[in-house]
Amino acid sequence: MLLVPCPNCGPRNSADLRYGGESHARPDPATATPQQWRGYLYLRDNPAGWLRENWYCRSGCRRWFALERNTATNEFRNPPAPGDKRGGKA
Amino acid sequence: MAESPAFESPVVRSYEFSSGGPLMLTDASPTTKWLVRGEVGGAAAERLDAPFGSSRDAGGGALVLGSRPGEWIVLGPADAVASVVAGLDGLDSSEFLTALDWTHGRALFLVTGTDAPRMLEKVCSLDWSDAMTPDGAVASASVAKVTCDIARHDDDGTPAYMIFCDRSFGQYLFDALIDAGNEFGLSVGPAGP
Amino acid sequence: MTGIGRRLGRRPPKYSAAALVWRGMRGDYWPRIWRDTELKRSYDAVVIGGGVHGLATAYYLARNHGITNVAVVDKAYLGSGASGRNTAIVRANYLTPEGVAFYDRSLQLYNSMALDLNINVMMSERGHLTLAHTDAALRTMNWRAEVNKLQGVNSSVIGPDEIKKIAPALDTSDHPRYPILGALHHPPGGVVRHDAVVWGYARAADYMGVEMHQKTEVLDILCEGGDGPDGKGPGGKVVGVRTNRGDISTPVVVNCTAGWAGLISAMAGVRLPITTHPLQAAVTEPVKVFLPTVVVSGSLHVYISQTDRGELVFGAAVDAVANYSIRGSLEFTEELAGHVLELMPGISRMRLLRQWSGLCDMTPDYSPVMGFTPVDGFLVDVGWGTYGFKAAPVSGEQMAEAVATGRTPKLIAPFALSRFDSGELVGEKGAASVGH
Amino acid sequence: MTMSRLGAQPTEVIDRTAKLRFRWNGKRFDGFEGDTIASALAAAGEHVFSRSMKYHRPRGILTADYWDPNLLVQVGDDPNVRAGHRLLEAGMDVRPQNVWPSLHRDIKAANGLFGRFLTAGFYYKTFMRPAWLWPTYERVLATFAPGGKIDLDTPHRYHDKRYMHPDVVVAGAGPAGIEAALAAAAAGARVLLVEHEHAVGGHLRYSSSDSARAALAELRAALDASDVEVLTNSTVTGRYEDNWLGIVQRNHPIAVERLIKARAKVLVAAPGLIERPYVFSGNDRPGVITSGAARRLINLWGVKPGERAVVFTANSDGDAAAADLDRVGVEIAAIIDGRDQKRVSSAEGSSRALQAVVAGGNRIEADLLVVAAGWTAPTSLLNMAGDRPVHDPAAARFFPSDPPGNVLATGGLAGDGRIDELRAHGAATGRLAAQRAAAVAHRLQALTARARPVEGNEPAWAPDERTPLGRDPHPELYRSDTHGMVDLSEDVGSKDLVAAAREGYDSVELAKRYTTATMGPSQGKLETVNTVAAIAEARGETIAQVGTTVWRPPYAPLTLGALAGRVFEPVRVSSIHPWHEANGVSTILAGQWIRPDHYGDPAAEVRNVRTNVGLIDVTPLGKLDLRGPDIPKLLNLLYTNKWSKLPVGKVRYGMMCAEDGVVLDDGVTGRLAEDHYLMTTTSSGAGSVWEWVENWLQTERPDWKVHVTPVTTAYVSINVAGPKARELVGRVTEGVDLSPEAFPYMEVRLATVAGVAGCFMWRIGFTGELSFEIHAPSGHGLHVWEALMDAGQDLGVGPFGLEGQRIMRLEKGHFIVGQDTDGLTLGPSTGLGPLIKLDKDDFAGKPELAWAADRSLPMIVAIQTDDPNVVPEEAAQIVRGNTNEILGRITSARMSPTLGRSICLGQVEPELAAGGTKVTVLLASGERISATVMDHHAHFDPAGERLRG
Repeated sequence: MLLVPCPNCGPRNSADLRYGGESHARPDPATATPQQWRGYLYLRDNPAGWLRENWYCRSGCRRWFALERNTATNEFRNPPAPGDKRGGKA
Repeated sequence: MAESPAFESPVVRSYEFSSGGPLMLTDASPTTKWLVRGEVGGAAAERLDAPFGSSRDAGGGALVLGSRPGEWIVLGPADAVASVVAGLDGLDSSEFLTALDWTHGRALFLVTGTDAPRMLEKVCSLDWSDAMTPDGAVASASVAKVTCDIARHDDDGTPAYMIFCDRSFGQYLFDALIDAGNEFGLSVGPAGP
Repeated sequence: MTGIGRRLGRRPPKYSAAALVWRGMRGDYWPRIWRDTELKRSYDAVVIGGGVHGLATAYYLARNHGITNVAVVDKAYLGSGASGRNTAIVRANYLTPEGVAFYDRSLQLYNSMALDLNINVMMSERGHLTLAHTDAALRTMNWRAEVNKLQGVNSSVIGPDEIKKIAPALDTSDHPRYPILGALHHPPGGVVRHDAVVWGYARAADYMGVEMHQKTEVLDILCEGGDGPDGKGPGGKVVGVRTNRGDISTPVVVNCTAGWAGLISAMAGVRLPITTHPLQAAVTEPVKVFLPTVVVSGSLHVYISQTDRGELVFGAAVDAVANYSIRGSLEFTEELAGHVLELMPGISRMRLLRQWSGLCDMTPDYSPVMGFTPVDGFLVDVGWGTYGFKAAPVSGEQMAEAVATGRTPKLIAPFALSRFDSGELVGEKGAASVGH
Repeated sequence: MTMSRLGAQPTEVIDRTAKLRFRWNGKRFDGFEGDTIASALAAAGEHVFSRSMKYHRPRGILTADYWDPNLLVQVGDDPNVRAGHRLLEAGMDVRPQNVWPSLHRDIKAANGLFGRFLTAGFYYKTFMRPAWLWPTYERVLATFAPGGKIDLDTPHRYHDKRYMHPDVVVAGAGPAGIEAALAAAAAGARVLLVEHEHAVGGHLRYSSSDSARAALAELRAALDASDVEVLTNSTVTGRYEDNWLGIVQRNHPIAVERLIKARAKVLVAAPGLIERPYVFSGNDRPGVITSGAARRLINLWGVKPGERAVVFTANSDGDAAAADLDRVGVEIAAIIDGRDQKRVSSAEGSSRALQAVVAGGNRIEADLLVVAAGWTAPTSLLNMAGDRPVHDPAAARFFPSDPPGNVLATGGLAGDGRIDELRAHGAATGRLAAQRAAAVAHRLQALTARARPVEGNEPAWAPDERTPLGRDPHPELYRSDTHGMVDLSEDVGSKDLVAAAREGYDSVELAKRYTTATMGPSQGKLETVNTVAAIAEARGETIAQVGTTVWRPPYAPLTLGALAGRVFEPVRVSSIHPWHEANGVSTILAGQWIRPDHYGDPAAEVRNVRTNVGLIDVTPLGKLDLRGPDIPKLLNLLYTNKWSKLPVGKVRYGMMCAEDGVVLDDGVTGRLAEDHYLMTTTSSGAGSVWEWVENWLQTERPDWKVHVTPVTTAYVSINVAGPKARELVGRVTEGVDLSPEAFPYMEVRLATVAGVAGCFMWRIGFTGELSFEIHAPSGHGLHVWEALMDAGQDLGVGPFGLEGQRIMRLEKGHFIVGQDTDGLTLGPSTGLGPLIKLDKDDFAGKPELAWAADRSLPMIVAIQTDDPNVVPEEAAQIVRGNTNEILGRITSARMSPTLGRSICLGQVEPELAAGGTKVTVLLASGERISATVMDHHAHFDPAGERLRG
C-alpha cells in the first residue's frame, strides 16, 4: 500500500485517495483545434519516470492536488503547499 | 421546531443495552451538528480556533472540530452550537463563510474504552497511537469501508472516539462496530445525544 | 504440417508420442527449440517484443507472406512480459460487432494452433461464464449475447439453475449482497497454455528463418524526414533500430510491446493514447479439480479458472494507479479473496500460493491501437489492455498482412490510431472494463 | 527406517502426560500435546506420508517443518495442511492426499516406470492427434492434479483483520531476531516480533548443547520482561510499498487465521536459513532426511529417526546431527564428510524404505541417510523490497546486496558466527532499527495534521555501523555425480532441467515455466538454488551468471479466508426503510442502496398513480447543497444549458456532459434563496458528480465562491405523484399555497410538512403525473412518510417502487443515463440538442459538442412494436431487414399498464431516427418483428398536461 503525501493530511494510504492521472492544462475551449482538444482528452506522456499527476484525497481532506511521482519507483516529490488553492495543478 | 416530532435515529434495530462496561458503543446521532465552511487562515478560522486535525471545547458543551482545511463541525447541545455559529456573524464580511445544519445528514457513534484503539484498528487503517492520534485529534478515514469523520475526545482519561458517517450508512456501520468490538467485550449503551 | 519448415527447406523434429518414446529409449535430448544466432546488421523487418503478438506477427510474415528476413528482439527472454503473466483465457463474446469478428477469428486460430504449430498448446474449450449481479449487468449480458449471435458466435444468457449445474461451487442462492442473477454463457471460451503459444510460434518462425534475439534491448528507433527532432515524428520514415547489441538497418519496425508501448513509440516520435498499469494475478495451491469452467464477475472484478494441475488462477481489474513497477500489492489479494469467497464461499480454506503482476497498456476505449502510424514504416500493435493474449493469433495474422501489403486489413481498420484524432472511439468500454 | 519415541529429552516440547487421539489414513493413532502431526506419526512408526505428484513415488519426512514438501495432508475440510508444522489436536481426522486408491498401493506409481518418457514438458509434445481426443486426454491429466479436496460446504469462518503501526517489525525470532527486538524495544521503539514456528528461539530450540540451551533460556526471559509484542506461529508473508507488511497469525484465539497489516517504520528480516537438500539418485526416498529434520525429531519431539544411519555432512549442523543420533542410540554406519570432497551418490532400497547408501563406490547398509549439504538464504522479504541478493560461491549461498534503508537483515541471512556473534549483530541491528524508526516516526508525526506536535528536529538517519557478520566457507554442494530430484513437490529432476536447458529453455524463468520446477507448494524454498545450479551446470556457467529467480509474495501461503477477512460491503438505506420492510416490499440493490422495487404488483402501483396518488421513496437521489454567489457560473460550466437567470423559487432540468461530450448525468437544480441552490443528480451518479464538481471548483475555478455539501441522506426524498397529489399534500402542508397558479410546475418552496419544518418541496416528477417532491430532514423522514400515508387513506394513496417508476418514466419517454445512454452517447443523441447552448463561453465538453452538432449521430428514439403484445428484451438488436447488419438496439422496454401495449426506447442509426420509420427488431428467440419509430419520446401525454395540472 503506497503512502501518498497529502499536503493537508500528511502521508495517507493510497486506498484513501482517488488517482486522477496525468496533470495537463485544459486547452482554451474557444480556440482549441480538434487535434489539440483530443490530444488533451486522449494522448498521454506515460513516462517510466517522473510524472506530474493529480490525486483526490477522497477519504481525508477531500482536496485535489498535483504532485510528482516516479512511475518506476513510486517515489514522490514536490507536493504543493498546504492550502494551495489550485492544489498545485498545472 | 417545538412541534417537531421526535428525532428518528438511523439505528433502528434493537439491542440489549448495558449501562457500563470496558468498551462501550453508543448511538449519539440526534446530537446537533453544524458544518461551517470558511477560508483557511480567515477570520472564522481564527474565531473557531480549531485548525484542521484538531478540536476545541467551545463552552456550554459545544465542540469545534477542525474537520477539513477551512471546514469545521460544531456539535453539542443545540443552544451551545447555535451560540458558536451565531458568534461568526459580524466577522469580516468579505470572507466567504457558510454554515448549515447537518444534524440529519450525519450519524454519530461514540466508542469509549481502553480497548477502543484495538477495536478501531480492526476496521480503520489510521495509527491510533497517542503520538499520531492524541486526545483532541480529528481525522477523516474509511471505517469498515465507509468514509467517516473521527474525533478523539477522551472521557476522563479513557480513550473515546466520535465517529460520524452519512446517515444512510448508520445501521450498517453500527453493526460493523459491534462485530469489531465483540472480541473485546463490547456492550451497547442506550442511545442519546 | 502447415508452413513449418517450408522456407528453410528443413523440417523441425516432429513432436509426437512416438518421438517421445523413441528419444526416451535412446536417451536423446531434443534440439534447441529456436536457434541462437548472431544479430545481423540489416533485416527486412524488425519486430520489437518477443511475446505472443510479436512472435505471431513474425510467424505469419514468414508463413503467409514469405517474408523471413525478420528479427524479433526482446530485452529479456521470450514470453517474459504479459505473455507469460496473463491468465490465459480466450473468448470471443465481445460487445461490438468489430470486436466479435476480430476475436472470433482469433479463437479459430487458437483452435487449430496445436496442429498448425505442432505443439500442444492445451487449448481447453471449457466454456466461459460472465456473471451478472445486477439488472444493469444482465442487460449488458443480453446485449453481448444478441450481438454475438448475429456474428455467429455461440453465447447465451442463462439463469442461476443452469449456472449451478455448470459450476456447482458457485453460490447461486438468494445471496444478500451480490446475487447471481444470470450469466453470459460462452461455450467456445476457455484457457490455453500461454507459454506453449510463445514457444510454438517461436519454434515455427525459427524454422522458417525468422531470428529470435533475446536480451536485445531497443534503445532508439532511427528515423529520417520527420517533423520532430532527429527526423522522428509525423512525415518521417523508419530507417533502423539501435539496440544494446548495435544498430540494425530496417525499413519496417513493428511495435508489439505491452507495458512499454508508449516508450517505444516515443522513440519514433509517435504519441499514443496509452497509460501503463499493472495487472495483478494470483494462484492458489492445488486441490482436486472442482471448477470445470472459466468464471468471471465484472461487478466483483474477478476472474477464476482452475488449471489441470488443480491450482485456481485469479485475475482482477488493472491497478488504478499508472505504474511501471510490478511488485504487486497486498490489497489486491485481500480484495480478490473477498470477492472470490463472495462467489464461492466454500473455498475459504484454500491457500494463496503466489501473486504476480504484469504491465498493461490501457487505452481510453478499451480497444487496441493497430496498424500504421504517421511515421512511415513504423507500425503498432499495442494498447492491448487486459485482453492481448486472446487476440495474439489474429493480431499477428493481420499485422503481417499490413506489413506485407502496405494496406490496413479490414478486420483491424476500426482500431487505427487515427480514431483518436477523429473522436470515433470503439464502444467496448462498457462491457470490457473487466472483460476477461 | 523405523522411527520410534525416545525417552524424555531435555529440550523436548511435548507433554507426555497429555495424550491426544487422532485418525490417520482411517486408523487410530496417539500422540502428545506439542507434537506436530508428522512427529506423532513418525513416533508411531509411520514413514510414508504422501505420494509424489507425477510418478506417485512414496514420500516420507524430509525436513520435518513447514516447508517439507512431502508432508501435505488433508485435515477434515482443510486441504494441504503442513503436517510438519501443524500441531496435533485431539480428534483430528488426517488423511493422505494425492493417492489412488490408497497410500500404500498407488496404481499411478506405474507412471514411475515410464519416467524416461514423461520428461518435463512431455505434454507439450503429444496428445495432439487426433484433435477430438484432446478433451479426453485433458480430463485424464486433470486427475493427476495434486493436493487435497475442497469441501464446498465449508463455511467462511471468523477471520477479522487488524492494522498495526509498529516502529519495528522483526521477522524471525532466532537469537539474532530476539536480540534485535529486545534492543529496539530498549531504545523505546514499539516492536512486533513475528515467529513462523510455534515458539521463539530459532535453531537454539533443537540444539542439545548446553550453551545453546542457556542462551535460549536467557533470551526467553528477557523477552518476557520486555514490551515486545510477540506473535508465534505467524509469518510475515509479504513486504510491499513503504514497508506495508502482510502478517498471518495462525494461532489467534478466536480467528481461524488473522491477517495483520502493519505499516512498519523499519523491518528487520531475520528468517534464518533453510537447509538445502542435495541432489543424487534416490534422494527423495523415505529415510533420506535433512540434518535439521534429524535434530528436530530427536530434540523437539523425542523421536528416534532410524536405527542405522549414514550422515553426509558438510557443516557443523551435520556434525551436530551426527552427535545427536549417536547420543540417542542410532548406530552411525558412516560419516561422509562433504568438506573432504566426499560425496554420497545414491540412496537405494525398496519402494518404501531406504536400505543402503552408496558413497565413494561403497555400499553401506542403513535405514537413515542424514544430509547436511548447505543452506538456502530465504531472501524473499529483501527481494520484495527491491533487493537483488548476490551469490557468494565461497559460502555457497546468497547474501543481501543493497536493501533499502528501512529494511535490515540480521542472523543467518546476514552472515555466520557463533551464537554470541549472532546475538551481538542482532542487538546492533535492533538499535539501528530503533534509531531509524524514530526518524521515520518524527517525520510522519510532523507531516500529519492530527498528530501531536513534534518536539525538536528530525533525528538524523542513523548510518549503518554494525560490525558485519563473517561468512563461513562452505563447499558448493548442489548435485552429486548422479541425477536426482530437484523439486520434490513437482517431481522435477536434475535431468529434466538439463534436458530443458539443452532444448533452449536455458534461462531460469524459461526453465521454471517449462519444467514447473519451483512452482509447487514449496515455492522454491528448498529447490530454487538447486534448480539454478542445474541450469548453470548445463550452460557451463556459475550460479551468479545464471542469476536467481525473483521470490514473490506470499512468503508462506495463507488462506483465502484470512485474506478476505470480514468482507465489508457497506449498504445504505433511507430512514423510511423500516416502513417498506413492514409493508411487503421487494427490494433491489442499486449501487450500495437497498431500494423498494415494488410492493407486490408494480402494474397496480402504476395504475394507482395514474388514477389516484402514490408515494415513492427516492432518497438515494443525489443531492448537493450549493451555497455562494458564484453558483450560476458553476452551473453554466457543468450543465450544457443556461443558468444565469434562474429566479429564486424556480427549478430547471440540466444535462451534464464529460469533456469528450459523452452524457455524464442529469437532474434538476433549484434556487432556494439568493445564494442557495439544491442540485439533484442521478442516484448512481451522486458520488461521482460531487467529485466532478469539486474538481472543477478546486482546480479550474479556485477563486469562485461556492461551497458544496453532499446532503443526499440529510433529506428523505418522497415523490407524491398522481391526480390527487395536490389534495394529499395539501392536507399535511403548512405555509405554502399549493394552487397551480401560486405553485406551478418546475418551482420550489420551503414548507412545513406534517409538523416538520425545513422541508423543500418542488413540483417535478419522473412519472408524468402531477407531482410534489418533498425533501424532509431525515430524522423526521419516516414521520412525514407515515403522515402522508395516513392522510391519504381515503384518496387511495399507496406506495410505489422503482419498477413502477421505471414503467411510468418509459411511458413518458424519459431516458436513464447509463441504461438508454452508454459510454459513447454524445449529448445530442439524447434528443436534447436544444439544451446544448453552444453560445455560452465555456462548459464541460463544449468543443466536442460543437463538433458533434455537425455529425450524424445515433439517436435515442421511442419505439413501438407493431404487435402491441410483444415486449422485446432490453438489448434486442435492431437490424436491417433479414440481414445481420446492426442498426441499433432496444435500451428499455416494458408493457405499459396505462396504454395496454408494449413501449420501448432505443438507440438507432440516424437514418432510422425519423418518426414513422419502420424498423426490424430481432428478438432473443430469433424472431424478427416489425416496429415503428415514434414522433415523440413520450408514449403517453406527450403534451405534458397531466404533470402541469
